Amino acid sequence: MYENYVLDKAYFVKVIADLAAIVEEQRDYLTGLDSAIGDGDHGLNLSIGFREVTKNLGEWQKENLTILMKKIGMALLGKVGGSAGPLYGSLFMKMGEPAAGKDAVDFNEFYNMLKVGIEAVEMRGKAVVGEKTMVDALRPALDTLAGAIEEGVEPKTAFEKMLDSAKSGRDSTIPLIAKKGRAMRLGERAIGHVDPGAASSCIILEMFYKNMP
Amino acid sequence: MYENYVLDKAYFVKVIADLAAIVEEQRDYLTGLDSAIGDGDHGLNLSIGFREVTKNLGEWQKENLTILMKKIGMALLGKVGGSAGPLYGSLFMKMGEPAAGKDAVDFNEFYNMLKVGIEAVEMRGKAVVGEKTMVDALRPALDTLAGAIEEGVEPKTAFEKMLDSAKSGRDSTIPLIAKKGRAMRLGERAIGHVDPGAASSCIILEMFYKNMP
Amino acid sequence: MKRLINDPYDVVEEMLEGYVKAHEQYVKLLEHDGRVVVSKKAPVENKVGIIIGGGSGHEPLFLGYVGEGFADAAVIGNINTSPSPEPCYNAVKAVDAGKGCLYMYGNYAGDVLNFDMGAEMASMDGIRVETVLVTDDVVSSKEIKDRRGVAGDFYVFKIAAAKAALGADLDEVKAAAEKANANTRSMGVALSSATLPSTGKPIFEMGEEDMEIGMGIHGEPGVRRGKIEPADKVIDQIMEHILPDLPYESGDEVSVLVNSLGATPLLDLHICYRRVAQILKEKGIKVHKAFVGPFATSMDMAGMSVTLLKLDDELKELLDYPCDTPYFVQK
Amino acid sequence: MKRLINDPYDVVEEMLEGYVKAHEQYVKLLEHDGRVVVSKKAPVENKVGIIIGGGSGHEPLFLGYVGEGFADAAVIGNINTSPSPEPCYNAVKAVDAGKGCLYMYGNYAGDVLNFDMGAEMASMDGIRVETVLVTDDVVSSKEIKDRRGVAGDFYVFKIAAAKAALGADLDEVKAAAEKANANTRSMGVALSSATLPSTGKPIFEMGEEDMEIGMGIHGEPGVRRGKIEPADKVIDQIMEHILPDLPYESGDEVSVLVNSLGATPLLDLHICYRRVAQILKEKGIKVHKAFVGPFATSMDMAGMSVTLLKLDDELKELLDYPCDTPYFVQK
Ligand SMILES: Nc1ncnc2c1ncn2[C@@H]1O[C@H](COP(=O)(O)OP(=O)(O)O)[C@@H](O)[C@H]1O
Ligand SMILES: Nc1ncnc2c1ncn2[C@@H]1O[C@H](COP(=O)(O)OP(=O)(O)O)[C@@H](O)[C@H]1O
Ligand SMILES: [Mg+2]
Ligand SMILES: [Mg+2]
Ligand SMILES: [Mg+2]
Ligand SMILES: [Mg+2]
Repeated sequence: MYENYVLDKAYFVKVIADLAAIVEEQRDYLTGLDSAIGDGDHGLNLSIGFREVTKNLGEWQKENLTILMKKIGMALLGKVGGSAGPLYGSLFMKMGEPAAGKDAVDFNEFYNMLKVGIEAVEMRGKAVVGEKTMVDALRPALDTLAGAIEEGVEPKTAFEKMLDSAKSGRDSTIPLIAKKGRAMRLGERAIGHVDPGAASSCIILEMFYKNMP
Repeated sequence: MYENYVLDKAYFVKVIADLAAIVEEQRDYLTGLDSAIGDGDHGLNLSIGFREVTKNLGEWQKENLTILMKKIGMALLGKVGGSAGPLYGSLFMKMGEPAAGKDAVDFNEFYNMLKVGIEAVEMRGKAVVGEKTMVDALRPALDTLAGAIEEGVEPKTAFEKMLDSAKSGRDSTIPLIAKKGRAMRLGERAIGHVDPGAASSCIILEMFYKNMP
Repeated sequence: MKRLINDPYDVVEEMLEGYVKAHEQYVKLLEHDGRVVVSKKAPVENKVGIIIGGGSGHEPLFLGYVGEGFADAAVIGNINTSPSPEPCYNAVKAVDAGKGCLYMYGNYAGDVLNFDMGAEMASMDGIRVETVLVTDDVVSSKEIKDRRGVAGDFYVFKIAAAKAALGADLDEVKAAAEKANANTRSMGVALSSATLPSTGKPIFEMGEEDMEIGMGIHGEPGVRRGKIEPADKVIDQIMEHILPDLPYESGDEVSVLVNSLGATPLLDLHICYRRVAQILKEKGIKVHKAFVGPFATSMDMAGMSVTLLKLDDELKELLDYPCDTPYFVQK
Repeated sequence: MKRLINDPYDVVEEMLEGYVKAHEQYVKLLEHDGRVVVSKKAPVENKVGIIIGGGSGHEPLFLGYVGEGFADAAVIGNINTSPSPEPCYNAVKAVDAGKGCLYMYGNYAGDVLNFDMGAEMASMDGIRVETVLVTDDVVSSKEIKDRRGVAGDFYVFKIAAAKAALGADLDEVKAAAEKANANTRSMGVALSSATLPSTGKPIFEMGEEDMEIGMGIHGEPGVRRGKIEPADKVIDQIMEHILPDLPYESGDEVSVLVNSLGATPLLDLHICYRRVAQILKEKGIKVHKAFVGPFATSMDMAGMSVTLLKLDDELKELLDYPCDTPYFVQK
């Protein structure tokens, strides 16, 4: 089943284009979350990065998936800065590797792309679940997807479970004290607020889900 | 009649004490007027000056009227600064001269005190009626008092007329463009506002009036 | 906006106490007059005394420029209020080295009244005191002699002080100050009022979208209120007023001062400077040296001003002359 | 509060364009990387390269301290946001003179991520880059290594830069920076939020009577919100936190930095400094040198911080070492 479920370059390009659009739309929402427990720039930072991506996407889509994702990641790394730049930069740069220079991937390969990308985020940021970061959304999401694949769940449904899991993970950050990032200096005052990076991670996964065939 | 109408040191001391009290009370009103067309400090400036006067009044009342008024004027000159400091400083310093070292004055001498004081304001500031300054209150007031004395009006009534005239003069500043002081840079924007110095001049004259026997 | 003060009646004295402690290597208060900030080097032998002053609330103006190669003394008034005559006089007594003194301050009625009385007192002691009023604010009046002084104070003071430091006599120093003033033009905009220490409230209210064009540094209203605009548009308007006023023309060499009125950050000022530089380049006017920062403020007022000083060889040399004060050091 | 900018997405680039024009005698942008401000004297022969950096919106930090005797380069991020790795790397390439480089910046997760990647890239070119994180903010964590850097940046950068200027090697320069950091403690209060250029709105709302204690310079919330108090009370609280933390004790000699977060005027800062000086005197702590002004800001935020640096002979010499940059000149 998974070998026949193909995600081609057009899919990835569409996901990225939609992502760029939704980042603009959600910019002030994300920035608002970051105002509460950070420095109020998460939405703007992503917007700066994805504007750069949008500017070049027409050009870059000529490349294979590995290079396309790498260029996207490099643009985020180069333009976003802060914590989100290196973290999301690594996510996208690394995601391309399992695509191995191809123009399309099957669902197994797609899973590997996500796995490698999310692990790169963990490696870079050294955060684990429960520290009130994007990892609280990404790690459970990846585990859920792995489980669903183990059970042989149909691709789009499997991804839906993944997304649900990401959202629960995002919401699980609300009662937490932060142990990583800017919010860690806040102590108890961070309690009661969603982590902005967990929220943006859900938005990213949602775009992958929405565009699945 | 005027020779028998005596104003003694106790009267002047009481006027000054009341004046100091009312300046505190009206500080924010005067400052408000100065905010509209000046730099918002007229009330505070006078308050700083009269606080200094209050601090020393107990000591100074041992002196004769000439020295008492001079000390009051010097304190205003030294503490108020701005335009009001030299102008009101001159008013009080000069007022003492016609008292000629005495401890009480009759109404003719009192008129001379006001005359010399107000002329000193005019000399210092070089303003004439119609330029939207304290002179718009002081000059007509003095002229009215002179007229009333000419007509032989009873002292307190004469001074009442003087005060009315000062108030009309104050209100006459409302439609004016300023030709002196900070407000002169405002041009047409000064129209519609009372001149703060004209307002404080009325307050000063009012204290002289209220305490008259 | 909120202020960090104690009793509003004590702000000036407490500031001065802090100031002379913080910068004790440079300045002291006169022992017998707590409203005169004097350079520790004053009186300087064989030098004309340079005395500046005015109301408080414009820091680093005036006291920040007292030190070597700049002013010998600053006379300190209450907030937004000219000092009284006595400290003006005491400043002369403290810094005069036998060559006379020059008073320099912005052209405001209150200051003229008080400094003139100070000068009269000094002349009774046989000390010659001359005065130069700064009149750089182009929008404050058509007549130059009626214009008020704003950030241009900095240039006029700096030039005259350098001339004095070079050993010139009082007439020459005064002439240099007058030449600098004649070559200086400024205009500013305010985006918010300053907060008065006495009331804790803004001097005046401004709408969310409003901007005051031609605002002075005491919170006096400007020539008109307009809608707030992008930085480039604001600078375009300012330059349209300043450039033809002298005029500044192709081939001229100038110094530019982009001044913060207090709360406007260096970030914004440099965006503004960028546009000023573009316009000057278009017009063929060369920039010799630029200054960007809070040089003459109105406490926590948001806003900025642009000042141009047209240079010749003499003014250039005097502008570049080294000095060392708490708020302006030049090698 | 209102800002004077154009398109919010262009603020950093436009500021930099204005900055290098205004201060062209001191600095330039790297030709191939518009986010690196380099001293015109760099690379300086036989000198360790001093590289500082971080988000924009803290001016004059960081770029204002690039010049002779201070930093060789500043790496510039977006507003409140660490720069990305490439300019960190490009700065090394531009200023390394064969003796290696020292990165110094405030201890923030984002900055560490990006600068570390820059250092990795440099090490692949065989250039040694060491890092010292500034951790002066006493209220940001109990653990010193978790504390963030605020105005203490100024002291740590200044000391290390002077050590480098004296010809020390990378290990010695790093040791000097670490010693300065170990001897530095800060704490601040905010009275208002900064206005974000992107939204034109404050990052957060504060009540008319509120004050945020321990606020960082990015607008991160502080440790607690309290009622606004008179300056002396605020300073008393700050000093109660700072003094025992190192501790600073009778007989010590310190330098004091009273820093404006942006909109708080010099008037208020000197009232605050007055109280700091009183307390230090009571405690028998001597002040070698004081700095009062906007050294590390958060755009138009109202508020201030106090920083103490405990000195020994070496630190004193390094602090006093002359330098010449657009926003800090010392003779
Ligand atoms: N070490 C880390 N590991 C994973 N995620 C992190 C880490 N540090 C911060 N984050 C994420 O980054 C988000 C903040 O991103 P952003 O606001 O763009 O950066 P900055 O904190 O530098 O302003 C946080 O909400 C958090 O999810
Ligand atoms: N030349 C002048 N002659 C008479 N009165 C004047 C003159 N200039 C100013 N004033 C008066 O002074 C008042 C302002 O006083 P104040 O606010 O204390 O001084 P400043 O204008 O220096 O702040 C004005 O309202 C006006 O009545
Ligand atoms: Mg953030
Ligand atoms: Mg006034
Ligand atoms: Mg005034
Ligand atoms: Mg950030």
